[in-house]
Amino acid sequence: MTVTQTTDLLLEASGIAKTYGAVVALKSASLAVRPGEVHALMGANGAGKSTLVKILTGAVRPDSGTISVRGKPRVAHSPADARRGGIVSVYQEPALIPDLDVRSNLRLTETPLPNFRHWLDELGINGLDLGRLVREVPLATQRVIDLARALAIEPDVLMLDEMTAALPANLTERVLEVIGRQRGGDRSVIFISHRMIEIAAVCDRATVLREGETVGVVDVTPGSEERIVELMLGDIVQSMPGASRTAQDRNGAEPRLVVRDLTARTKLQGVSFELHPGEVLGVVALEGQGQDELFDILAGSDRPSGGEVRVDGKPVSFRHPADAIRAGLVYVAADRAEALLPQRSVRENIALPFVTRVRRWGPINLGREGKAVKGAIETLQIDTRAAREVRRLSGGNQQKVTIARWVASGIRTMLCFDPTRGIDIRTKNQIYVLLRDLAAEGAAVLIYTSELKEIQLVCDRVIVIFGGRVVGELDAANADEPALLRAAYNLKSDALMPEEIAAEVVAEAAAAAHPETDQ
Amino acid sequence: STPAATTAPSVAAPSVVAPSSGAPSDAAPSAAGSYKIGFSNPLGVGNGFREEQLCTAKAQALVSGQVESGTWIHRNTDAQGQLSDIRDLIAADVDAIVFNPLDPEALNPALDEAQAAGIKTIAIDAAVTDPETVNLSNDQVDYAYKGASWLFEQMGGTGRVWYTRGIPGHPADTDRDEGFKKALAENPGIEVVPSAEGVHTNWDPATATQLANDFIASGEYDNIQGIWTSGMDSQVVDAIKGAGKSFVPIVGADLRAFVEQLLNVSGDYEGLTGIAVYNPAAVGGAGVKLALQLLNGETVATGENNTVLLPAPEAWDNVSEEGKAKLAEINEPSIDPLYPVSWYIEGLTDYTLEQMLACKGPGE
Amino acid sequence: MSQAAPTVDATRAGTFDAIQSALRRNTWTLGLLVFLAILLVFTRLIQPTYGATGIQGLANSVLPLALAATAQAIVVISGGIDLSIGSMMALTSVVAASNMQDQSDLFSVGVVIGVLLLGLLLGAVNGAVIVVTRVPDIVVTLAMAFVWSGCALLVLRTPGGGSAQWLEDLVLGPLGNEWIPKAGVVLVLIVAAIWIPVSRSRFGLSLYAIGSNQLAAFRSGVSVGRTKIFAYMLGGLFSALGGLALTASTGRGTPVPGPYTLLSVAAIVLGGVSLAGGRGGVFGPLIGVVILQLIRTDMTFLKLDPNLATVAQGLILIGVVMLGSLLQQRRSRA
Amino acid sequence: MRAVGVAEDRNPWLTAAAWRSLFRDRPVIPLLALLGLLVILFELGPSNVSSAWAGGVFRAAVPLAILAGCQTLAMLTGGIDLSVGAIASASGFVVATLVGTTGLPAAIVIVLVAAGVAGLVNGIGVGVFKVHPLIMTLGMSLVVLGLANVWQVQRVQTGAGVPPAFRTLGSDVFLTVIPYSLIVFVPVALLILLGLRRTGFGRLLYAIGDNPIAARLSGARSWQVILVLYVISAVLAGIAGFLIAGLTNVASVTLADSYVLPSVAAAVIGGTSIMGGRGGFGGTIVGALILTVITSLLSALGYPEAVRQILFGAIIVAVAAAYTRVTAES
Ligand SMILES: Nc1ncnc2c1ncn2[C@@H]1O[C@H](COP(=O)(O)OP(=O)(O)OP(=O)(O)O)[C@@H](O)[C@H]1O
Ligand SMILES: Nc1ncnc2c1ncn2[C@@H]1O[C@H](COP(=O)(O)OP(=O)(O)OP(=O)(O)O)[C@@H](O)[C@H]1O
Ligand SMILES: [Mg+2]
Ligand SMILES: [Mg+2]
Repeated sequence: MTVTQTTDLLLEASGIAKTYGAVVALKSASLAVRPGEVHALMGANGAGKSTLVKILTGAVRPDSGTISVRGKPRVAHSPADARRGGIVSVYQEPALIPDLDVRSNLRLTETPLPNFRHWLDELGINGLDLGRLVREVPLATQRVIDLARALAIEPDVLMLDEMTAALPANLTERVLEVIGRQRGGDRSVIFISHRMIEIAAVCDRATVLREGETVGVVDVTPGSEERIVELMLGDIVQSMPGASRTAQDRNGAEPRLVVRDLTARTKLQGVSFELHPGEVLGVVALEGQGQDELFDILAGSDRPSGGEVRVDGKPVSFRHPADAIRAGLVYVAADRAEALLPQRSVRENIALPFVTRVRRWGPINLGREGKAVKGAIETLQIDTRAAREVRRLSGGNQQKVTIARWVASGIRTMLCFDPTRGIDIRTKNQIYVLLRDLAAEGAAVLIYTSELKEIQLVCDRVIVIFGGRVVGELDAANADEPALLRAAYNLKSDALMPEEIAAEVVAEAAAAAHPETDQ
Repeated sequence: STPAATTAPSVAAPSVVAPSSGAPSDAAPSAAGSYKIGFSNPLGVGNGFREEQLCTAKAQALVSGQVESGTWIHRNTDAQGQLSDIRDLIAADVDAIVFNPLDPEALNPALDEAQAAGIKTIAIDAAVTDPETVNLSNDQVDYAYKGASWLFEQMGGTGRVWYTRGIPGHPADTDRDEGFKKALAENPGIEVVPSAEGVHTNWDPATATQLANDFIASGEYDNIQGIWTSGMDSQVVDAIKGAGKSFVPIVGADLRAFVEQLLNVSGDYEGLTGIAVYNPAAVGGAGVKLALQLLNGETVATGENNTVLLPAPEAWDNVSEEGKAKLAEINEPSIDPLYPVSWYIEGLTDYTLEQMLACKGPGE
Repeated sequence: MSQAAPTVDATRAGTFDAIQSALRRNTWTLGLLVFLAILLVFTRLIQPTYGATGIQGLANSVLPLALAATAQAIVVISGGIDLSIGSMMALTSVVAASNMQDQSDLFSVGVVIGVLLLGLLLGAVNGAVIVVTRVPDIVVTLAMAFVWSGCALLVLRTPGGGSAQWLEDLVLGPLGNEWIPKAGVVLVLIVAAIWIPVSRSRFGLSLYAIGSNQLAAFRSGVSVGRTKIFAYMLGGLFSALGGLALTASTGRGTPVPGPYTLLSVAAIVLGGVSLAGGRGGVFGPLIGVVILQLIRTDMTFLKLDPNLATVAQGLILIGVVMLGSLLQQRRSRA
Repeated sequence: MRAVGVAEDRNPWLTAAAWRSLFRDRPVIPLLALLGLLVILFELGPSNVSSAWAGGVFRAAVPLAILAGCQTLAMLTGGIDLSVGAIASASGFVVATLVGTTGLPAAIVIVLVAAGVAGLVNGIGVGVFKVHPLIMTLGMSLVVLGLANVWQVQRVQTGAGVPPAFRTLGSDVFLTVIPYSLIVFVPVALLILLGLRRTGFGRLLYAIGDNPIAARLSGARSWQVILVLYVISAVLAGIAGFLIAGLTNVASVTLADSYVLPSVAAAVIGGTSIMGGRGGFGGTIVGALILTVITSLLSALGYPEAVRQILFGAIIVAVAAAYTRVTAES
């Protein structure tokens, strides 16, 4: 009481920066949480939300920035350290040890058992057998256990990173209820979710991150969603070369790819669409609406449980990505970690598909390969100064390599899953132009993107997937961001949906997205 | 082919004597006997001496007519492994265990257990300290002493000797070291390289060759005047020849490959002088015979340490005419080059050369 | 809107469920026990005299490998692998034998304690090098296998030394009843005395945690590096116990490592420990060791070439792992 | 248009980055330097470097290098092949026992086919059943070793009959420096070196080891690659077994056992990552030479086996740690 309290904030962070190799996860993030509030952390995929949470809980060291708790500087050196300081997180990925039973997991974190039981009951899970191995417990229950465990410690600041994404409706409801009840005390909750409706239901304020920077703090009131979305998206994209849209002439031309009633367990529920040569078809969806499964099936990594896929009129059934590639369906993964050989050269990465078939195992025609690779590098304007090891390339160049691989071997149909994630505007433009050029040359492109503003730049047409179903189809001309966003959140027209209906839709979507095979 | 018949009668050595091939005919396999013999050899699978030792044991068991079946454990292992092998033999309810010990003391607990179960235990080739076990061994001290004395004499009592040994800690290796040191003490002008402790080949031909190659490659070979080997002789000779060096006098065992080198049968070993000291692998057969004697209640006279020493080892060089003649006699072409040519011990074994080469025990 | 029954399937607690889940979790170990029982019956059939002596011999034969397998199991559970166990056993064995020879009982007790501390130290070095250099476990422990066996040769160039009589008596012969081998009792006591408290402690949980999912463990507040070093220290401790067992049963120290490293890997895989870490325990591997030895014994009884036992061990090893991965693949497909 | 790195401005030899990239991109050069240093030590120390000495070193290094080549190939895919020792021993031994009855060419063919079958089983286990390569090849080595022992007992031979051709090939030296084993080694080495760099198969080895998911998404069927890899490894091990039998003039069932760990060590020293995707045979050859020279140096200096082992271990850890450091992502 002698020292003047400089702040009444519970947790304050400012100027947080973090880079992973060439990837800038956080540039300059700040966050101020008051006691007794539920504070939303918002941002598009890859904005840096999870990274910020990890830094606040000591799971990751920041490169720079200051953090203070109740006005005193405090940097957690490990999650255990943060926990002692009263900061606990439920991370986006489950943090339970799969091979230990629930009880042991609780002992590991020194969680008081009665408290845990109490919160578990509150969260709607009764009679959980604590002797069960975590890996035998359904994912949704794991998430709730994770939450109950965090609540049981009674932390000052509780962070929930997309905790509700994997929960069915009734559990989501209980979770939101429990979180809502935290309001007003001297404890706070930091809540991350992509579901506006949840934000609106429990949060007091929202901090919005964009590309690693805090771009605004908004009081959550009815109608503030639009403002948040606006902040998340940032300024309207600077002038980009208008993609030359060829006139569509689908008459007579056979569709390259026909998908009919495709189902995949609970994730996809009867998806149908057609993709024509010369066309770029966009797919828009929130996280986890079944787009991953759709692309995995088309790329031969996963098998559908029903429905039909036809390529050039012939029904196909892929058992391996090699089958899809032979059928002319090539796949550009969003996660570069899945697509690249990080320790190999640009050349080897690009030339990889050349050699995969057994009869191409023999000597390589270096001249021909070199020419093809060089052509692709030029087409994509890849900076090859660090060509000896792909992992030393910048993120954008790495992404170009994953595309160049298919450009070099000739593309008929390309499946691009968020190909511009985390790359700069110039590179994005190059990729857009490339996709248009490919289409102009007769290729067909199916592209999922989390950056809605891309849609109008590259696509001819767009389908919106929600809860494993195609819920809308728009022409590029009508697919401006607000429209797409609304469609993606399955909000009809400009008006907000009545809350109950929205909750139901969200529940349905979540149930569809419920990944029970994980772990 | 019965080459034994042609060479054997002319061998008139006083100690280790060839039986005439007809001699054991009275002991031709009769109806199966009643005893069960266990045999344990813990290392040297592929080593000619050890292989022949196993074959002589099998052959002796066969011709004795008293053995119902044999359990032959012949594998590479350590002392702990041999302990477990002997315990397996106890559990298999054999009447006698003939074994080549890996260590003079390590096996004692299992040997006590065997005796408690009424099983006779016979150590062959080297001795154990267990008082109840009958040791049947070559006089390894004398073996080493004979060869070393010859070598030092050849060298005129001065110069450097490369000293290669067997398996560290093996009883036979320890005894041979004693004999070597005894001869060394009598020849103060001799210096041992690389050290007084010598180098260990582990009685592994591959290791021996490797050591020899390294030794020659390091240039040290050019500074020595003699080599003593613990039976890894032909490998060293071949290494020297392979390096194109001239030979120095060498001591080896009576392995056929070495005998042939000494005789220069192939014509490639001009200038090689050496001596082959007998180390009969027939100790395996003799061990089985001894075991049966014990089982039949015969008394066996043993000396110090409950040991039956084989007749003093013979040694023949290719310097004296007599030695050359002897080497030519004992060179038995049907024997594998890495087997010792002393495939029998007069009076202590009864099988024929063919039976030994067939390497089949009772019921096999 | 709120439904009556939770959609999430959460089993109710109950003794029946508890037993069931305990059974399910230990299926492999139980299966091994059944297999062992069958093997014992089979042994008795082919060798009607197999009895107390056989059991005594069995216990004495498995002791060193059993301790080695325990060491390996602990390290593998924590997500590593230790290829230096055989060398550590050789080193501790020669240190024990060379210091105990012709010494008083009291002194030899001191030596035993010293050797156990040495084991902890060797393990700590292994673990620390892995944590500090971030070189894969398999490379570091392979290299350390050279180092430790070199050190063993520095201590004793040839087999030698001696063992205190009490130490030999500790593992030799029966305990009261002729069917109860001291070696077996000692083994179970040692393993239980060390492993049960460890596995029940938070540290034991951390071992499983870092083997199961290092990231989740870190986020659960486990100090990954320290736990890893502790795991290797425990491995070193059990290797030292294995070395002492070698000294006790042979009365000597042998500087050349026996076949324990690779056989310990075989034994733990047979015993249900996942090489990926996080799964298994030490009792499965102990049964695995007994099975491996009994197969060899049976081959002796059947008068089969003992080398066929080696073939059988290899085939069992491969077969078990193939079966495991087949089941795994089926489960993930279902 | 693109600027070249900053290092250009300064003396490239003086920057830490330049050294880092040297180690990272051309590990063979520092390794050769280490080798040179060892040779100089030898010259200064115990003895003079003679052509005969060099010949001896080469001769001893050749089989080790071939076996280390097996490890290199396996390690590139993130695997390891512990069965090479047993397969090499068995090959040398079985040829020696067969040559009398079948003649040399037939014996070689029979043995290499048998080795290939063992490798095929390895490959099926690792590639199709996804058994951990360590376990699979360890189990296989037990099987092969046991079978070779059984064969030995059946044949009642010591395998003394190492064919003279093998002896010449394995242990004779031409003009005091050039061992005849180079006749086998040079083609094998060229095949591996070129195979890794210039063939689709080689590319796939790296790809599978570096990122199996990426390889799969690019259309590679890993199991096929792994199957062929272990067959090649086993056949190479068989060939190494012939040379070892020739080098030692004996064939025994445990002939090459002592080569297994050094073969892994040589590959690790040569810069091949046990995690896969990085390395090559050039470094491995130098690694094998380094180990052989150290052995020779220490035995010439009269150091006991103990010191050699400790030094081996220390070098492996030090070199592996250095690689881990320089190749870590910045
Ligand atoms: N360990 C890592 N290594 C490299 N890059 C990383 C790592 N973790 C995160 N990133 C990158 O940092 C950026 C921010 O990631 P972060 O997980 O914080 O995003 P997010 O806002 O939580 O996104 P989402 O909504 O998809 O969860 C991304 O581009 C991501 O690829
Ligand atoms: N470790 C490295 N070694 C060699 N070159 C490198 C290394 N890291 C980066 N570079 C090169 O430096 C350039 C800049 O890389 P950087 O990763 O900083 O780009 P960036 O601004 O993040 O671009 P992007 O937005 O595409 O990720 C790239 O051309 C890259 O190839
Ligand atoms: Mg970047
Ligand atoms: Mg996130």
